[in-house]
Amino acid sequence: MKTIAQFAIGYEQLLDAEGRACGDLPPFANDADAMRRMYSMMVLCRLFDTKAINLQRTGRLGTYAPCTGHEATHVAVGAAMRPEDVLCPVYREYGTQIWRGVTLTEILTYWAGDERGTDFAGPREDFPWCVPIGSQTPHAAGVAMAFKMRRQPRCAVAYIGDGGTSQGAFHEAINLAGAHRLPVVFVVVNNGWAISVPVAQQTAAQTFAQKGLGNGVPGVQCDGNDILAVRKVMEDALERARSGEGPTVVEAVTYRLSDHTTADDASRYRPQGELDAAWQREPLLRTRRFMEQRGFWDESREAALRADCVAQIEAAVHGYQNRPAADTDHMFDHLFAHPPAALGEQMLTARQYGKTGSH
Amino acid sequence: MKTIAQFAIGYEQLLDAEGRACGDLPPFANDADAMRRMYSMMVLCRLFDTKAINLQRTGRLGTYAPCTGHEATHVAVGAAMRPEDVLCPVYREYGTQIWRGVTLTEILTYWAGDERGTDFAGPREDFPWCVPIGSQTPHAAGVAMAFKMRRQPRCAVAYIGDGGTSQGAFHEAINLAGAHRLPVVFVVVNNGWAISVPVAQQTAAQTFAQKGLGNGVPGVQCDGNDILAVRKVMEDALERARSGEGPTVVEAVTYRLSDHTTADDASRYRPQGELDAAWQREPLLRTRRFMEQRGFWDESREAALRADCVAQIEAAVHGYQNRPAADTDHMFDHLFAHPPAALGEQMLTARQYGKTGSH
Amino acid sequence: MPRVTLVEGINLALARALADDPDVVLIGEDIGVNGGVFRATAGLQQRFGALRVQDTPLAEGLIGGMAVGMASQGLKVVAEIQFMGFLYPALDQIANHMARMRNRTRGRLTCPVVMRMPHGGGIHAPEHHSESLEVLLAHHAGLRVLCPSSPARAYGLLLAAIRDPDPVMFLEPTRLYRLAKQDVLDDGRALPLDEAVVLREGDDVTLVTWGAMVHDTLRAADELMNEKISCEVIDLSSLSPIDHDTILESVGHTGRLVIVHEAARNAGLGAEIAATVAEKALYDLLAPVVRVTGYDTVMPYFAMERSYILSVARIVDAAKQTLQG
Amino acid sequence: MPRVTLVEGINLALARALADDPDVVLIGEDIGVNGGVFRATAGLQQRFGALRVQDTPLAEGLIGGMAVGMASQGLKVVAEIQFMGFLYPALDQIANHMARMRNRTRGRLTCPVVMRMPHGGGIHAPEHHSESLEVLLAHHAGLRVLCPSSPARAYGLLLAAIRDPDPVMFLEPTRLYRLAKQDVLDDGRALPLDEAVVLREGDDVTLVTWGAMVHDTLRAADELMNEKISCEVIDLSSLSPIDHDTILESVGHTGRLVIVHEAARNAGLGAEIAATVAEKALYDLLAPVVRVTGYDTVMPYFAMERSYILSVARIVDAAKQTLQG
Ligand SMILES: Cc1ncc(C[n+]2csc(CCOP(=O)(O)OP(=O)(O)O)c2C)c(N)n1
Ligand SMILES: Cc1ncc(C[n+]2csc(CCOP(=O)(O)OP(=O)(O)O)c2C)c(N)n1
Ligand SMILES: [Mg+2]
Ligand SMILES: [Mg+2]
Repeated sequence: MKTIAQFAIGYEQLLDAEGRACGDLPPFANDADAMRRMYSMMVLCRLFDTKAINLQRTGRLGTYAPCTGHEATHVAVGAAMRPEDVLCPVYREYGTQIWRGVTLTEILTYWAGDERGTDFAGPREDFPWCVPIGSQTPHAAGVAMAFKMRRQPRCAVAYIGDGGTSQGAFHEAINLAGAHRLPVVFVVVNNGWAISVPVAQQTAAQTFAQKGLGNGVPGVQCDGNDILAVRKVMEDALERARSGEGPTVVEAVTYRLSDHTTADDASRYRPQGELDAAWQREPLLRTRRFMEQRGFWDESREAALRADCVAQIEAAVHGYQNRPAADTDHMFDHLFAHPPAALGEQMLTARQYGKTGSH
Repeated sequence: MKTIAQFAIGYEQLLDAEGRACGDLPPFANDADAMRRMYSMMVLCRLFDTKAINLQRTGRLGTYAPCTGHEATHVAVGAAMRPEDVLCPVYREYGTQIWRGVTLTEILTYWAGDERGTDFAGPREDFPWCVPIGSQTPHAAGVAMAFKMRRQPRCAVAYIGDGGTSQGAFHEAINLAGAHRLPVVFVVVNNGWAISVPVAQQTAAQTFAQKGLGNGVPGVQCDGNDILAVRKVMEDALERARSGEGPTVVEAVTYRLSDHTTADDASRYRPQGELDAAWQREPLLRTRRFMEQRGFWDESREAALRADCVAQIEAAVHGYQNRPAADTDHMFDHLFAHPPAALGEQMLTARQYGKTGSH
Repeated sequence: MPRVTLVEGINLALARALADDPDVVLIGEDIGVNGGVFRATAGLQQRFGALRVQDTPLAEGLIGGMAVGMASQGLKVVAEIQFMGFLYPALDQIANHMARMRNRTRGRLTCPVVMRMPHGGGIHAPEHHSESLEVLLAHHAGLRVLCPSSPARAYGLLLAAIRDPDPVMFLEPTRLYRLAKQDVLDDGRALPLDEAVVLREGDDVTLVTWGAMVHDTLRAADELMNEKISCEVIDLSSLSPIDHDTILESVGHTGRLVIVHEAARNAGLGAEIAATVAEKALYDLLAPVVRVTGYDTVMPYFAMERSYILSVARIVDAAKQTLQG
Repeated sequence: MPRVTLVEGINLALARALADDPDVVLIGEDIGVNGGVFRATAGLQQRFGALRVQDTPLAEGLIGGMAVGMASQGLKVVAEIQFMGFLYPALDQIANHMARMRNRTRGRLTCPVVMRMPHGGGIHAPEHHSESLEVLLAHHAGLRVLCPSSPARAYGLLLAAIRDPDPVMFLEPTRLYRLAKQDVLDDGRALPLDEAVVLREGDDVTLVTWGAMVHDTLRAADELMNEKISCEVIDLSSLSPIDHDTILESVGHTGRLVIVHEAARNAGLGAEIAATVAEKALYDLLAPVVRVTGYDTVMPYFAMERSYILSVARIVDAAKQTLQG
């Protein structure tokens, strides 16, 4: 039998678990400001996560999906994207979103079960959180199709989890993107688990980077806790996309250091040893060490950063808790640009019986 | 960047377009009877196709999906399977079905819009034709899951077209099969077209054999007009499956020498030159030449075969045209094992107004 | 004024929309060179290019999803689903995203998408090619659902659908695609949304129907007229929202209501109409409402479709029944 | 006799079915070690092994499709869809295959599948976790649709569903999973299919409802009783087929009908009930039928769900309205 096609998947790592450079560093790694900005955002995410979990535990927030452990991936993707690009997130990629302008208040408002949280003042064209797993990936392909049709030098970025790659929609989106060489990057955040299902049960694929091969789309894997590697790989993929060479599947290997959501108890299914080991590879300390080695960072900067983050978070919580109340018209206001007349009657009924339903 | 995974797709061809052996022949290729049986089935399919198209053109059959050009693939798959395996076809793989025991009368009855055509007297566990493209592939995975659970040494085989591979369901099925190493083979019949959409517009994938790589499932491509190659590749894949090594994606590269269905006019979208060229690679003559070279076949056998096929087909058409009429109860008889009482009333209405509806 | 079939009326409207608005994009399976399996998009790719009239890969879920993405960028996507039985894989995108994007983002992102698809049986097609699934769409808030009954209405409603800034499901009665021709002025005028149409005025019974059944219902009305029974025939046209006012007004006048639809009876859209009358016009009713519908069986393969699809005779008998009741 | 919650009743029934019949297989997302996000399958994988209680990849379409394949081999598949909003990708398999396999093969291949899924809102869950989509299933012939309202009914109906040789959609009222406990005898006895249950007899108004709303409706009946209005409360229980006889009989007695459901009003299942009454019991009606339902909006994010989900007050007012009409 002769061989008619061959494929390879590369792996990128630039920073080891101790924060030592272990590859050719990209320019931004030597840019103190750039590195500080990224690290600061990672810390903000980590502290925000703790706060949000705390709000949920104390009844002041609904179910919340934490991001602890994913900060390097999320922030690096944000840093690699341009403001005019469009993001199609899943539900926990706050690092990318905040980088792009989504506010902490909006995030809290969303998880409080309030649609106003998805009306980002910031990246107006970014998609909101997407709960039906996988269904955001064709959106990104469609956005990229619009960019292509209009010859705009913009890219779409879709996130998806390791579990999400089992959804057919993901493959359909990749296939379209491949066939049309669309400017889109699919970022698979492989955090080891889809709620209780570990990667090995989800798929026989050795990597998630290879998920595009069947549809003619190349892939690359990187250490998702290595902010340099993720940003580098993303910049390359975005550059490829922007220059008309088509889509890429980027796999970022990280770990979900939290429960799946605050409604989940990971100790039911996840070995403690695995979690402990994963903490050894977590992204914040690694980045900080790298910056300290280069003289970009020190204890006093750290203290100032943390104080600043806490203040930001407090302000956001305050803004969130003091947002104007929504009345029952909220349910009807944005269903249609031109609402059918009959809805008016129901709007009146809703006003009459607001907040009396079972729960 | 280091390489962490590599993949290759092989191509199998054993017979060139002139019917000359061009590889290591498998044992069955030297078995005159085996070869005659396969060739005879190919000819039967070709003649049946002509007849069915003729019946449709003369108003004696509904829309029909021809198989001309696909005979080598279809018959080889049938020959490679065991009777106790289960087939999940699409809609044009008559060669496999007839090999497994589906009758010509049943096929005609189906295309006459009569459910009784799918009540195969023959392979009782085989799936009927599946119109919603792609949706048959998870069925095959499910069947294979049942085999695995019951430790039965049986395999499921799912067909899918080049166009069908764009459906997410196909990838979902492959992924499950890979994760559980299920005994299933996915046969992609790449006939160049999905109605009017050529392969190059359907996907960026260089081959369809690689469609499983993203889900950790190996693939192999073969010349789908080369009955030796298809059977060999299928036997290997089925053997792999049966011995617990898991699924394979087999791509058979052939060509749709007909319109998509009798409701289609391929001349609207398909270059005549491509069609003419494809006829040079068609499977029947090639197989016959191979057999003649080996002394397995001659003109008189050919004449006898054709006469026999025509007689079989005539008998089938007769059986089909003289099947008992169905009454309106037909619509209600097999909805449920235990039909809800209320259906009875509707059954009476249907009796009263049978055959009066618009059309 | 061109005399055109319903499918040609659709073609005219699509051409007009593509010519008028550079943001209009057509996507679907085989809609390009092939012009669609029913020829609704014939000639459009040649005229407007392969990006504005785009063959998609074979995946309805993708069609729905890419439409959402494209629409979020302000493109007006007109997507074709080849047959209504293949709508299912697109429902997730339709229900979970199209219908909700405006609401969930408080108007920040919108979804100006038209999903066109054949509706109903009667053309001797294979399994899954003859479905009437309007209720699956109509039940979802955030969508409009339209179903034209003539070439002119197809033309005008499709333009209205494309120009509406929200998602519209556009069901095209397969049986009518080539049934009859009508003069259609290609003047770019849209018909109003959300309105039922009284096709024929009458005094004794109100007959409400839509799509292909409009024709059988009109024939039934003719037959009934021969027996001096005067029917008011309403083409529902907008399957969601339903123009209940027009129906209620008619029932207020006739006191009798027959609802005719090809879809299965159980939880069909006819139920919504009957229920609303039972709520809002009970005292107008001189006789029980009658629904004349498809049976609660799966749509049979086509040899049986004439027995599944309801007949003029059934409509006539139902109307008479209301006059006895 | 164990005192159990509704979700525990389901767990008991599943354990019983697995123990009784080696062909019973459970599939779904996170149903294995994790025991399901609502713990309906807690402990079952430990007891019956990882093949009989199987975590699937994250793909609802696959769950539907593999269930069809497994069932064709005679396995009795009980599949869990994690939340009803994630049902959409499985609808193609449910409607185009599960519901049709017996019919299209004339009984040669069958589809003994139970699709279990949470139904309804009220638990402060994120978007898409609170849907009431029964009508999408009920409209499809070839399926049964059940919705229990108590631990004992959940236990008995689930056993009936699993033992039935045809596909059954089993909607579990999320809000009731842990609401209250009830004595449930784990005796393997199934409840009858296709039957509504009169939970409370009464003379003035018939209240028909199902699932979680049964509880609010009973509370409304209590309140109404304080005002000397006697309600007959019917738990529909079988959402398809609907046991119209039980409803018609009750309306024959009371002359008044209020239908209560959480799902959106337009083309909701309440319409089917009202329509049937308007057809078959018009002359029994002393007042217009009233439907008390969800609004025709998308299910809002949870901060607004108390305003979306209808209240005891609305039911009470509706019943009173029928007494004035
Ligand atoms: C279509 C769909 N099915 C099921 C769910 C329930 N669900 C929410 S998150 C999740 C697991 C996702 O895992 P993964 O894709 O790896 O993302 P992660 O949570 O690890 O970031 C599941 C099953 C859903 N949201 N959507
Ligand atoms: C879900 C679905 N969408 C659309 C169709 C209509 N359709 C029937 S066959 C076909 C093309 C199939 O092409 P391919 O998979 O290559 O198979 P081939 O016909 O070439 O054998 C299409 C679009 C369908 N049957 N099912
Ligand atoms: Mg994950
Ligand atoms: Mg093909």
